Amino acid sequence: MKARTFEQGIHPRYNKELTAGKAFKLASQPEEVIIPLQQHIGAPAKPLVKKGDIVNLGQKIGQATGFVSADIHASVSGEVLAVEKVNGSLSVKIKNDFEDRQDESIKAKGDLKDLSAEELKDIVKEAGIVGMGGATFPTHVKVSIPEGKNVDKVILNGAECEPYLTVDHRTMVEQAEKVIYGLQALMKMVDAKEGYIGVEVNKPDAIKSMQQAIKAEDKISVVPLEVKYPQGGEKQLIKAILDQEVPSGGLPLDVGVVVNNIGTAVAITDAIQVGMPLVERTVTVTGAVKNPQNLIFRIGTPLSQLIEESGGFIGTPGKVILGGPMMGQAQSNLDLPATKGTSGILVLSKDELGAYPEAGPCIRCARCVDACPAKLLPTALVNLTKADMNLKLQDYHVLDCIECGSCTYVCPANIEILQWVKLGKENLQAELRKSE
Amino acid sequence: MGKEKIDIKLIVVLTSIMIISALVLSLVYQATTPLINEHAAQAKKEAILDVLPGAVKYEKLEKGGLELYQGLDEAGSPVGIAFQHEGNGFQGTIILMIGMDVENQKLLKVKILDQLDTPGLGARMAEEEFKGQFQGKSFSDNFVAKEDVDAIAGATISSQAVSNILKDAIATVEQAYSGGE
Amino acid sequence: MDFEIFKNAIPSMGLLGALFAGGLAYSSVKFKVEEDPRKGEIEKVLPGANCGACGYPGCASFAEAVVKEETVCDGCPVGGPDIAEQVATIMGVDAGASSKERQIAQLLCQGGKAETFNQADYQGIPKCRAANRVANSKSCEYGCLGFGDCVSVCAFGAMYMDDNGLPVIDTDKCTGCGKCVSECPRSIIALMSNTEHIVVRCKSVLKGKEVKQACEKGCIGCTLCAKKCPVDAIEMVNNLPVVDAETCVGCGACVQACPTDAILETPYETIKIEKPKEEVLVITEDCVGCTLCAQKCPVDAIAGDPGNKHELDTKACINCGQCVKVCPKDAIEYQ
Amino acid sequence: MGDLGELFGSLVMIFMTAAITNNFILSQFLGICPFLGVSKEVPTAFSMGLATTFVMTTSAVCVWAVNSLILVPLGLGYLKYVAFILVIASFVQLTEMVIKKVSPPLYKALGIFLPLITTNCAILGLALMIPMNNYNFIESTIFGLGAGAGFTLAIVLMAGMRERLEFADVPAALKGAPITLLIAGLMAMAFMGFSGL
Amino acid sequence: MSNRTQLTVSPGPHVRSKESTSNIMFNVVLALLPTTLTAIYYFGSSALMLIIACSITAVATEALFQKLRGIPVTIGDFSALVTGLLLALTLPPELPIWMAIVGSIIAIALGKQVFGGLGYNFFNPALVGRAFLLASFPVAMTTWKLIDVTSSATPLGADNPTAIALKDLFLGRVGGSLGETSAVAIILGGLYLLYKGYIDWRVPAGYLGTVAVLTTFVGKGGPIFHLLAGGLMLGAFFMATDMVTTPVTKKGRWIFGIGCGILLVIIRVYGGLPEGVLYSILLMNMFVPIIDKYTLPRAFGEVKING
Amino acid sequence: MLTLWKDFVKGLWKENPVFVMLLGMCPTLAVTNTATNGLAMGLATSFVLLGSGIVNSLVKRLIPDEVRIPSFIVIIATFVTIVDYSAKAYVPAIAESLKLFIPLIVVNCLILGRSESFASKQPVHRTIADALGMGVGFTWALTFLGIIREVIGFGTVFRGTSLAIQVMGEWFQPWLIMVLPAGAFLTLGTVLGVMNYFKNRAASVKVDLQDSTGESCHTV
Repeated sequence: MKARTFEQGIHPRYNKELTAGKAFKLASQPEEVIIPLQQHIGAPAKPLVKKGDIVNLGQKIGQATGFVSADIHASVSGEVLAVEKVNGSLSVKIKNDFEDRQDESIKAKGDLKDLSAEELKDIVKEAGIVGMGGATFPTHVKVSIPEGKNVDKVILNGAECEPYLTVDHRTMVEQAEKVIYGLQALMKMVDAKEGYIGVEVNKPDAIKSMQQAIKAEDKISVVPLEVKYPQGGEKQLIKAILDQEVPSGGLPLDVGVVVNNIGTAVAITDAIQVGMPLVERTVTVTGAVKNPQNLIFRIGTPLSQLIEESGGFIGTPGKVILGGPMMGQAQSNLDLPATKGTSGILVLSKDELGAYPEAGPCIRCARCVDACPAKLLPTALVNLTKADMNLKLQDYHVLDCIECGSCTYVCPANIEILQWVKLGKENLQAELRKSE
Repeated sequence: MGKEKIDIKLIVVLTSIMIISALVLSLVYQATTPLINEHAAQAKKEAILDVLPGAVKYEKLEKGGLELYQGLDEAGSPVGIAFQHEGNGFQGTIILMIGMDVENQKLLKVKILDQLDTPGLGARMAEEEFKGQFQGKSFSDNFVAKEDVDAIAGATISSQAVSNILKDAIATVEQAYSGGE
Repeated sequence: MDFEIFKNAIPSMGLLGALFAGGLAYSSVKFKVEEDPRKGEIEKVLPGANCGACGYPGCASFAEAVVKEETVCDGCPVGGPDIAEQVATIMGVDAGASSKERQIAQLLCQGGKAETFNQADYQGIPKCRAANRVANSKSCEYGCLGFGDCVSVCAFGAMYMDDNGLPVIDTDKCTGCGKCVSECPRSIIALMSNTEHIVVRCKSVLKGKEVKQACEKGCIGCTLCAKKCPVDAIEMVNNLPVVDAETCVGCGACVQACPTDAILETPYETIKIEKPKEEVLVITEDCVGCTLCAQKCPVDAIAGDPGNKHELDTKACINCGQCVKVCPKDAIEYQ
Repeated sequence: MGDLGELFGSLVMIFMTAAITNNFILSQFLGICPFLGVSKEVPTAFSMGLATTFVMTTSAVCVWAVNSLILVPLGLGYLKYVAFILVIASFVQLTEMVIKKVSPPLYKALGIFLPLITTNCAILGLALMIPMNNYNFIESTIFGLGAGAGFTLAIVLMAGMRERLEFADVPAALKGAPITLLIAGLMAMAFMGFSGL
Repeated sequence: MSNRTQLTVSPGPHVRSKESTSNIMFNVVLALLPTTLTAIYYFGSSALMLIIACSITAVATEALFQKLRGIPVTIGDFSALVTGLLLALTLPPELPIWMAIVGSIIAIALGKQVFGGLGYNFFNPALVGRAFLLASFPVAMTTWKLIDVTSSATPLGADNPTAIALKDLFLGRVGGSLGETSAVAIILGGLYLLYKGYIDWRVPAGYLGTVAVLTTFVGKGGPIFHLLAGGLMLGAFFMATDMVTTPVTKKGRWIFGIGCGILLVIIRVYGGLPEGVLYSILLMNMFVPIIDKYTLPRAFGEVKING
Repeated sequence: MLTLWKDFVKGLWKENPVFVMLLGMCPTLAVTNTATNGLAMGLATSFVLLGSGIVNSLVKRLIPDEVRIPSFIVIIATFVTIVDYSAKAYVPAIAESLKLFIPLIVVNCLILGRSESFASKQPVHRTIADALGMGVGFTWALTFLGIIREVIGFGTVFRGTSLAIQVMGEWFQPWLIMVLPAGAFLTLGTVLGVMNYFKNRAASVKVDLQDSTGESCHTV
């Protein structure tokens, strides 16, 4: 079967061999966790605890405010040290007593067959599950299908096209049953008839493992995908698997699809089978660290500790990136905690980075045009943004940019295309708001 | 505003300006026309004598509806006829004065009276190097630039245009002669 | 002279003239389009910067709005009273109560290169709004990023970046159009009336210790200013003083009091006030180690184990006197 | 049929010559002012081009009429500048008034350019070339259309380039008119490729 | 305060491809090597002199202009060298050196730097230089030195095109500009660039294809002659593909290539000039902004919702 | 008197119609292939400018708005016709080389522009000063461009007249492009660019001066 894919895109070096063969390891628990009350897209949660409170593992410490928001739970048991702003975001600091006293609310929710779609959605909402691929969109919102929309397919995103990262890969190899269970739960929630799991063909063991797991299933199929970035982009994935284009400005819902990450499916499984809310997740710690590996950590563990856990830096660290090298974010402060959205910690050494290349003039080579998976004209977008012609950006569909960074990756003139485009998007949106 | 009356002043002013202008220009025209005509006639005479080597005077000649000029040498014997002909050049009309020897079926000399072609290129048609080559050219020649006519470098079109006008002129004159006689 | 020529020329030209003049005259009546002549006049008067500060897409649209009486004559913040008056004259009304009071942009940060440091290297487009989207590279997460976005949007040349990496606002040229205010991603430029005398030039809501680590001139929330204010015009909100312009008399006591120079007095140039540090606080032997002072200290200058005598780091101390107030044993005094 | 074909051929020739080979702007220097002025944006330039084409075509017709119905029969060739310019100026002004009243959207799109066109030498140049070339009624119309098309082509191309120029790092001294003229020079150089068509 | 910088923060992506502007330009120079060597082989020292003069002048002019403007000198990106070299390859071998120098100065100054330098020019700088020379010194620019052929002009100017052996055209044993003669050397370089992905196949394909199709029906000599003769190969592979002066969209590149082809055939067959590669490309260069503007690719998912 | 002098002088440099105001571009580009043409065109334009300026200034009050442009332009056309016929009668050679561009003086934006912006508002004597200044400014600008183009394009100055000078030696190979349309655009563009360059430099020097002395160096 030929690997399916979308049009355009790029082929960066994947560097997944660093950790692809390494099974998950439990990271040691930190002395103190810092749990931000906003680890998701949407409104921050409202704190339910105050300084001095004693909390249990899995206890809800933050209440979602509004629909697009997610609950926050304690990832260790212990005493609340403070509820204060850390790096601009209100957080709960808990001193770990290492007892792992489970909260009484944690209990198995029953069999999937017996649970209704509504009950399942409530379980997801109560467990504070968000998109684990890094986008951290609250999952219960995603599975709440608005009136009039009909969803018949659920896609699990196992493409993992970000270089370096291997968490989804390992999850599929090690926890195939949980993945399938989660997918079935998702299908039940949205009343979908078909389920797909898209996996890039560079993970043959994952494909094999998943195929093994769906043997008894006729509604679910595993789709091998071409190795190309950004294959895991929601819209690109749908295009590859179903050959359908999500309309500009629309959502996967508009073509009857819900896309979720492999990790999300596993988190749902845990929430149903064990009743444990989202208090730990998996992360690939890789790059210039002595022992690159895949870890399972408690949410709120400081980044520095996870790096220490992996043997510490090799040489002088240049960049520490949360997520992958394409869409991840460089950090300036390693005391900050890893959160629900932290799928990777990538260390790039100073030597690897080299000197920062000065941006030259655009030579109109059109590499960005040929790479853009959204088929935009990045070079024109940069020019228009620079010239402050914000409304014109609309004619060039700037809002369809998925911010994958392919344009910047290929630019021979080293122009920060993506950063300009993001600015342009911001400008246009501001302009549109003004004219409303 | 409602209905407004048409302003008669408008009409009066513009009409009188036109009338005054017409008056002034008529005077200027009258004053200058003789001079202009004289220049033109002078130029024409020079041109005719120029293209008919040996001629000292000329007389007008009507043939088949064409206006031709018969050149006469000092002895009063005809040396050829001059014919003014025009055609499209590279940029605009080219007007030629052509001297020809109808008896011997060949061209005598060509003068460019007017042309608008590219200065430095097509405009070099007025140079002897180019127009000189037509001297003695037979009526039956092809008049194709770069073949039997040496084109001006970089201005093949202008060269061809002149050749075409010449060819056309020959045909016209021959027609007149054959029809007239 | 041949008069024959006139016989054709004059009548025909006259006729042609009459014909077209008639046509024009006819159409000028028949196809007349009503347009308020005042619109054009107003447009001529306006500055023509098309800056949009008035809320209309450009000067022409503003003029149209004025004529249609959708907006007021002094709606052009750039033109100021002069232009407002001229517009009003065209419109035939008074300019209204446009007094000499006007809005001026003020920079609410003093964290330049000298006062702060970079906790990380920023590599990317040298624009504040771009840099603000990646992880914070400057020591103070509330402070000026220093790339001068505000300067680049100022249509009136009223701003420039100084050597310390901070924008400087030329208050004479500033028209209060507010472009820089909306451009600043860290909201450290604000429009203020030129009648406000006291400006708190810090936006950091962090606690004193953290501010101290990040910036030499940040507000540490010590509340000295509020205490020293003779008219109680200063209130502390979110670790920052808020000056009530109505009550403030502009005496400058708070400016004198501020240990970090975070409050400054206008008019507009940075006034350096030498702060005499005549006295030093010390903890006497009476201290019983109740930790109250250490808890209160905004800059964490007091340390010690519970039950034991505490020590005061005179270098870190800012003489705010909070500890003196809170000490149950009166064990802290000025020396 | 042959005659018709030949007629058609000669009309195409007139059109192409006016539009391309003897492009009004790039080889005859007629209409430079609007070419430099109204070429900042493609849509505006295109509107200007359309408006000019309209005026050129209608002027060509009017001028042909005035010339061959009044001036030539009466022997008043020397009055042609005065007569032509009067006709053009009044006609344009009339058109402007009418459009303004009848179709405000059209006025917004094209009408605002009309006053600019009155004093556009391209129009008078065109008018003077008609008697010079002895064009008949149809030829005059086609000539006007061709000249207008050529004008539109040149101004739209220029506008396209100037739009992109907004993003370029043009030396300060060359900004504005100088760089526009230099581009026009390069365009004229490229148009030389059409010479002799 | 002290500088306590440790980590670097930057927007993503944090990894980049190895490509750089100078890299690309250097590869273009490499690709021109076979053509350059052929030129020197056929035309000897005069060709070598022209190539050296043009290259040095181009680079020097660029440096001087940037110095005058007080902006960083960027001759290290090889783009000026490419322009100089390409210009030299379009010149007749016997051209006086001073004319070549003038052309090279014009190419860089007028063709490139007045617009702000690399990336901003509309017209291919080398062609601007050549067009300027051709307009200024038409005679010198159209006088060809002969190798061992008897024709007095380029093949396209020849009286009887079919008389020239296609094999000679292919190998370059004909009169013509330095780099125009040997189709095989040009194709070699062109294929290298195509292989490396530095040029888009659509432009040469559109250009050559259109010429081939049209000359099957019009003009003398037939398609193969027209493809091999004159500067078409050089133009199609090295001039029309110049990134800066061609459209960025795929559709636009088709239009560009086909447009060049149509114009070339019009000029060669109906026009007053023997060769039209230069003008066909310059003319299409003017259209590039417009083409780009109106050939926006359909953005992903750009459909009428409910449509 | 001072006003008049100012009206006159401004056209020479500060408000030069060609180099500063960019008026009358068509003849500027079209007829400057030789110095003679430039000079002749300049003189012809100056005459029309002066004549129509005077008349327009005199009759301005009589003309209603609706027919202002047609009337002005007809007056201008009248003067142009006078020039045209006089030139044909007295200097036929020059008339020949300027051809179409004499009638096009009618639509030279310089003339209508001055009529509209100056003559229609100012009294006659000031209009005369203005027209003379503008005329001289226009003439020298055209002649200057003509000289540049002719020297490079032909190697001569004032060719075809009794003043003709061969500027360049035998060795010189004329750059034909200079006398072609492209050359006209390129020359004017370059001249304007060079002028701006020096103007900008002068301006920046001025600013420096102001900065250092702290006061304006305006003396006029």
